[in-house]
Amino acid sequence: MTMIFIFLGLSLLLSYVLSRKQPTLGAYFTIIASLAGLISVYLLRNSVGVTESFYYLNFQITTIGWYFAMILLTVYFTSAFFNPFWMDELIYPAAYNSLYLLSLVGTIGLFFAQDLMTLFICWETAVWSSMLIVQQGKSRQAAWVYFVISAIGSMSTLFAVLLTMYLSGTSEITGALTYFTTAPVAGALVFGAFILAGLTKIGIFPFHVWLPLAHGSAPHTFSPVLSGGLVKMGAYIAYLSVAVFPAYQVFGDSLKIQGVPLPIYGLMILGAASIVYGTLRAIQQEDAKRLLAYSSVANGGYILIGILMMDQMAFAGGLMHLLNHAVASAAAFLAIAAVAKRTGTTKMSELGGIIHRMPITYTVYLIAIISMAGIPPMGGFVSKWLIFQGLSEKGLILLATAAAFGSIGSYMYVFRPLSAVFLGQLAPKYEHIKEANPVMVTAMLILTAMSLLLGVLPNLVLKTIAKIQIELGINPIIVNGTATLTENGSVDMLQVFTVFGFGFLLILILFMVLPKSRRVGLMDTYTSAEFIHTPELLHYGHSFYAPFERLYEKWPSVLPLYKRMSMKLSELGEWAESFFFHPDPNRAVLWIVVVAIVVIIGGAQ
Amino acid sequence: MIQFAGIALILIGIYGLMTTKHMIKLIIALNVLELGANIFIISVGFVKNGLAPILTADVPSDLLNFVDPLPQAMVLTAIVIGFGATALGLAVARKVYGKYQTYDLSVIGGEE
Amino acid sequence: MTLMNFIYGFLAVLGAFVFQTSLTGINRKVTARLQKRRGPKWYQQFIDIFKAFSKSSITHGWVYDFGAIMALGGIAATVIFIPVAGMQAFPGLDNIFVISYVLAVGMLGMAMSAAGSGNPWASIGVSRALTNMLAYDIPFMVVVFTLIYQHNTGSVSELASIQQGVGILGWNFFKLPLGGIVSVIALFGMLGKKPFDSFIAPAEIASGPMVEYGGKQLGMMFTLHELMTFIEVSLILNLFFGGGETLLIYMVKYAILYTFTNIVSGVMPRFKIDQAVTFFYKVPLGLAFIQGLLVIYLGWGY
Amino acid sequence: MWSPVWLIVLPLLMAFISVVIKKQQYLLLNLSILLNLAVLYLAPQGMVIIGGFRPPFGISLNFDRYAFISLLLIQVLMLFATFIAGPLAKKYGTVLLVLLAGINGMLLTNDLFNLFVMIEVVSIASFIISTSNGKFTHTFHYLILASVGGVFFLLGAVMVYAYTGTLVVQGLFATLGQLPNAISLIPMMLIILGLAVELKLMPVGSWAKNIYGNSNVLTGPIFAAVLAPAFGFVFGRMMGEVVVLNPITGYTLLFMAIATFVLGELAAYRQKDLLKTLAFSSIAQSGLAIILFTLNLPFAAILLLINNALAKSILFWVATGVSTAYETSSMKGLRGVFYNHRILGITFSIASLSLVGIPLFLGFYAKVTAVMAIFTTGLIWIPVVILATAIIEGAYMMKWLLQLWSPAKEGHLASTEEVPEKREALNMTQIVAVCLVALILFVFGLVPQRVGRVLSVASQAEISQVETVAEGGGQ
Repeated sequence: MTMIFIFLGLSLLLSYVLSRKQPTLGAYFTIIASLAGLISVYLLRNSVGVTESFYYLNFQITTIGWYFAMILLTVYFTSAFFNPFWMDELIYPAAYNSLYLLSLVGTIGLFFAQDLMTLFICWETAVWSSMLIVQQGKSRQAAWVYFVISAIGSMSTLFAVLLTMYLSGTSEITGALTYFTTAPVAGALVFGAFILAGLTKIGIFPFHVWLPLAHGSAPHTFSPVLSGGLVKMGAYIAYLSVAVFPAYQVFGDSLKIQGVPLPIYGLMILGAASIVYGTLRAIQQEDAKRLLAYSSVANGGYILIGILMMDQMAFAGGLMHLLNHAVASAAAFLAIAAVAKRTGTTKMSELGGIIHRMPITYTVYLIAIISMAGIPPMGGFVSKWLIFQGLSEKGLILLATAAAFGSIGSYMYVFRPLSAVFLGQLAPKYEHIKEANPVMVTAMLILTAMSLLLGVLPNLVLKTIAKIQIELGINPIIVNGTATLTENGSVDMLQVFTVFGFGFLLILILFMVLPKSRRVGLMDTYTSAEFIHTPELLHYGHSFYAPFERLYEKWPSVLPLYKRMSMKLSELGEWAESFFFHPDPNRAVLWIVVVAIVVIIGGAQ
Repeated sequence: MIQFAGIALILIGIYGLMTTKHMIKLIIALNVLELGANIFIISVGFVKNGLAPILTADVPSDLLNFVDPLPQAMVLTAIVIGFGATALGLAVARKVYGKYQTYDLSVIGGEE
Repeated sequence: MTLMNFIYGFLAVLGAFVFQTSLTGINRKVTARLQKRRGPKWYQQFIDIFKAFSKSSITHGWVYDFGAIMALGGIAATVIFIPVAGMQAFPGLDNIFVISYVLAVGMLGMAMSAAGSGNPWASIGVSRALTNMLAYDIPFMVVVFTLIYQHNTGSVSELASIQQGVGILGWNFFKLPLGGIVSVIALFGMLGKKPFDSFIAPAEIASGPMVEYGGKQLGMMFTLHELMTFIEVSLILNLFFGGGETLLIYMVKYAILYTFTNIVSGVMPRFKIDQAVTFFYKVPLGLAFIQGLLVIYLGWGY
Repeated sequence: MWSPVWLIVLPLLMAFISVVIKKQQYLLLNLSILLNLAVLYLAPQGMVIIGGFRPPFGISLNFDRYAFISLLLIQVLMLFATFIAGPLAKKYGTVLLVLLAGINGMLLTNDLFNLFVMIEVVSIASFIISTSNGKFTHTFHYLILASVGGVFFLLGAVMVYAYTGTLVVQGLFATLGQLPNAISLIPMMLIILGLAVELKLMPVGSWAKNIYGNSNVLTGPIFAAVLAPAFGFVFGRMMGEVVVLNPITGYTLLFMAIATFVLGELAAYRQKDLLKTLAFSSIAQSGLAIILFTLNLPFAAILLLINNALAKSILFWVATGVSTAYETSSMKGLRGVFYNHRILGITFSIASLSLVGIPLFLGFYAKVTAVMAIFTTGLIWIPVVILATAIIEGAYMMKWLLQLWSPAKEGHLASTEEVPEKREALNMTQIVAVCLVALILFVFGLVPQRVGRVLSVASQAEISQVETVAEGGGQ
């Protein structure tokens, strides 16, 4: 395992050197490096429990770590296919390539960290390296907000890590965190500080502000990694703080709601809030990437709720949703990136009808959103189904409602780019664009195939998840052949897929039998007797859900709150500066006297 | 008694430093402050009707009421240092005057 | 999974189509009587559909056709999942979430096809249809969650059979009256009946999603509508009115429920789409929550 | 032969010589620093008694590991600072020599009054150096404040002498501790206040804003990387050997230090000027070091001082170099300059990441050590404050990094056309020197535990007073 880190470390240097010579070469090298990483981590699947040390960093292979690392590597690997084509848009291509691999090293290290210090070091490495990549996108402010929100999480983790190490006297994760079974008060503090990092990184309401900014304006090739990959680091922290950290024992005495301790329930409510908020905001967006970013907020809510449940179904669902969302979101971002490469924009109202020029990209996007919306037979359905089953089994009706809202709301927002970018009228300026380059198409097709595979044969992943559940001592999810069984329902995705295929086949036959249709142009449509000759005017891409958006357009947004907070801090700083750092020597002497008097009066007592 | 004179001078010096905005007056106030401090130091080693701490033939070897020489040595050094600071301060003040034609800091305002 | 399953499945689709299309024809007459007209023949709906199938048609590109096939295929597959009077083509696939999400495949296909036509009216129709869905589905889902919690199963056929054998009072509609009312209101939304029909109302936006269809595609859309109606009414029937012990009882109950929605719809005005959302989130969602809290925290309904 | 006395005498001697042969100032300066380094290595450690008078009658020098580490740091940074400042350092050669002598004396001396003298020597030298900023009112402000601080320190020292009859630094706290609280209170307050001015503690350190904020390639690094750690080390020595804190002085000092840290970072957060940002950052960091010394945690404080000195020196070299070349230090004017100066940009990034305490850099080790050490005092709220403030620190440092690296307009991809026209900020040899310091910082970050082991010896040399504020405050 150490070899993997050394290899990746060396290859990041090599990619820097190569990129200095020829940026594209370095970018191709990132594909090879991440593929090598993917393969070598895959080969570690049977060596669970092995520990290795590299200098003062200690690593251990765990099933969960392996699972997370595989997800991340998949996303990094597939997104890397896009890197070579964006080199000319970046002003520091060499830095991009090497930071791309550095952030990969950081995340993988995080998942395999054996002690808390390694965990934190890897975490921070991933954060700042990815921030420097985001900076090369369209917005400095986005990178900055990303860093600040992450820093809130990092610093609270650091506090938790150090306090844990101080109290428990060990830094080995499991040993240190299980110490708190005997110290619930300190445990509550550590739990709060620790999970905060998870919340900020997953982008849970109200810490979601960085996602739309960073995902929306990062270089197109890095948005999939941010959304599909780096966000999952937060999920890992959430996992650690509820599964390894004995959260249910620490809060054993607190008020319980349907068997869930109140603090954890509160966190779940935050997850539910981010589902609802993310959905509503995603519906409003005019930019495809920002829309997908808000959808990541919503999906983060599912993941958080699932992981916090710590039961047979929802927990498995949460862990599986990680993978499904990573794959689907990466594919969707990549599809949008491919479109942006050809058209130069991600604004939905400026696009339209791209399907007639980029059908494969369209298909990729379609499958991705089907998975993201949780419609069978794609992967997203299985995980959402498990979460629903788990929530309704426990009777957590509020959370279940939010989950349902997010699920149905997702139809609305995922359909928007589909309709506005790919369907509808093709603008004349995009008449001559071509399908995405074969290298990019390969990457997208890999992800698409994965989405489909996960949907039809979820048992492949659920077996690994069951292993994780057994390690944690909770009821494992039961997989029987291709069927997934739970206490209150079962589903056999292969059968669902077959029946669906059967229905499709029936109708296809019907369609073929019926008389053939005549192909007409897109402008040849019913227009209520208006004469419209410009395709752009006949394209409905702006304010798609206007009547619905109108219902909540006045709702306050969270970002201004942060801005105001930042302004207050600045004002406090300005006050301190003008009050204590006045350029007048009289005042400084006055302060000396004041301090002296205070001390003398205080000491005289 | 002499201590109180020192403290009074210190307070006067501080008062001057807190109130005046005239650079030369500030330096004067600083000097008053240092003077007060020096007097205070002298008073630490002062012994009434004491003798100079110099061993001569007619001084008994078990002499007890001699003046402590250390504070006096200190004051000497302190005066020299104070002098240096004052000279530098005046030079700076002169430079400022050359630039702004005034010694009044409130007229110059915050220099950026 | 044998060949028989598939044959049964095919028969289920066919039967559902024939049954629901006849019922639609009858209900066209019922509506006409409400409006003091004579109304068309009871098999007029069949005539309409088959006429459309036989006509020449146009296409706006492959996604227009593909969407239509995907829509109808998805809906047909959903019909196969629906348990009718305890009968299922594929036993064990009747989980309520599976049904409601496979249904979404059909809807997505339709929306895709409609938007693929390039007609903005169709897109507006789709936008309204999806908004409408968000409105009615949430209260309904809350009720569904309550049901699953209460009976500890998510299988539609099991939920139906639990209600059978103790007479009319065993029905969930009477055991959980608030939830029952919510579901029936939601049914109006699902079926696109007044007052929730703004997304397909011809007077509103030139038929909404259907605006660009003609010929065989239109015929497919008609078929789709019939099958979708069958799925939705069956779902409510199974969940709240005890399904049917025998096929005959099932069909009778079904006809009554469907005709009821039709009659009520005949005398209703129409909500604007945002009014529909507001309505669903105020009244039915509130009722559903009350029902849920009563069941979960006070144990009502056992 | 190899006595630490040379560390003071040599620069002083050179200073006198340099007055005579003006042309060779720069050479003499470098020569004496190099000789000092040799002396540092060769001189045996231990107490050195000057002129045969045994303390308390004579002056003695305490050349222990603590002094060694601090002296080594100062000589190295002084060497780099004078080298990189080049022509400016030539102009101020004599003064720099005096400054060096003063600092070495300050760090070595074992006599309270001698310390005062050395502080004044350093102060006067630094007044003169600060005039190279060309802002004389600021120098005047500094002069007045530092002189008042000096008088306070002197009064404190004299009162200590009056009560205890000795001025020997080593072990003075034992004698002072036997005095009643009411008596030891005032001299302790005077000594702390006197030092507080030089340490830039709020509210008495107001001079630092403008001296740092208008600095040039000489003054910035000298003040931030040489004077600041030097006074930090002196303060550490005082806390370890002399100062006896009671709850009032202890909490006042702690409160002042925390206020300096928090408000300093906040003030830095709002700055739109690179040098002003660094100025307030230095102020804040000095507050943090003082928190640690006050809590009697010298090891963490020394680590922090070293990290700060190295990081700040790089930041100031790059910042002053760039802002001189582009004639502005505002955020707008410097946007994207690192596109032209990649190497400077990388060193600046390393330094700022280390300053903020990002892992893989020395600053992280320092921060972790500090927080872990504070936990042992039981004051859990202080780490909370420190880490919360670290977010603000990270926020503004990152803002600057982003601004300096990326020339893009907000909402657009960066293009090379927006990059300001290239000008020479530092010449090749200067860049190499800056890189060397950055390399030192980077390597220290890679082997933090080894650095820690060396330093822990030094921190033990600073006689550990058992009493801490935490225990004192518990009463």
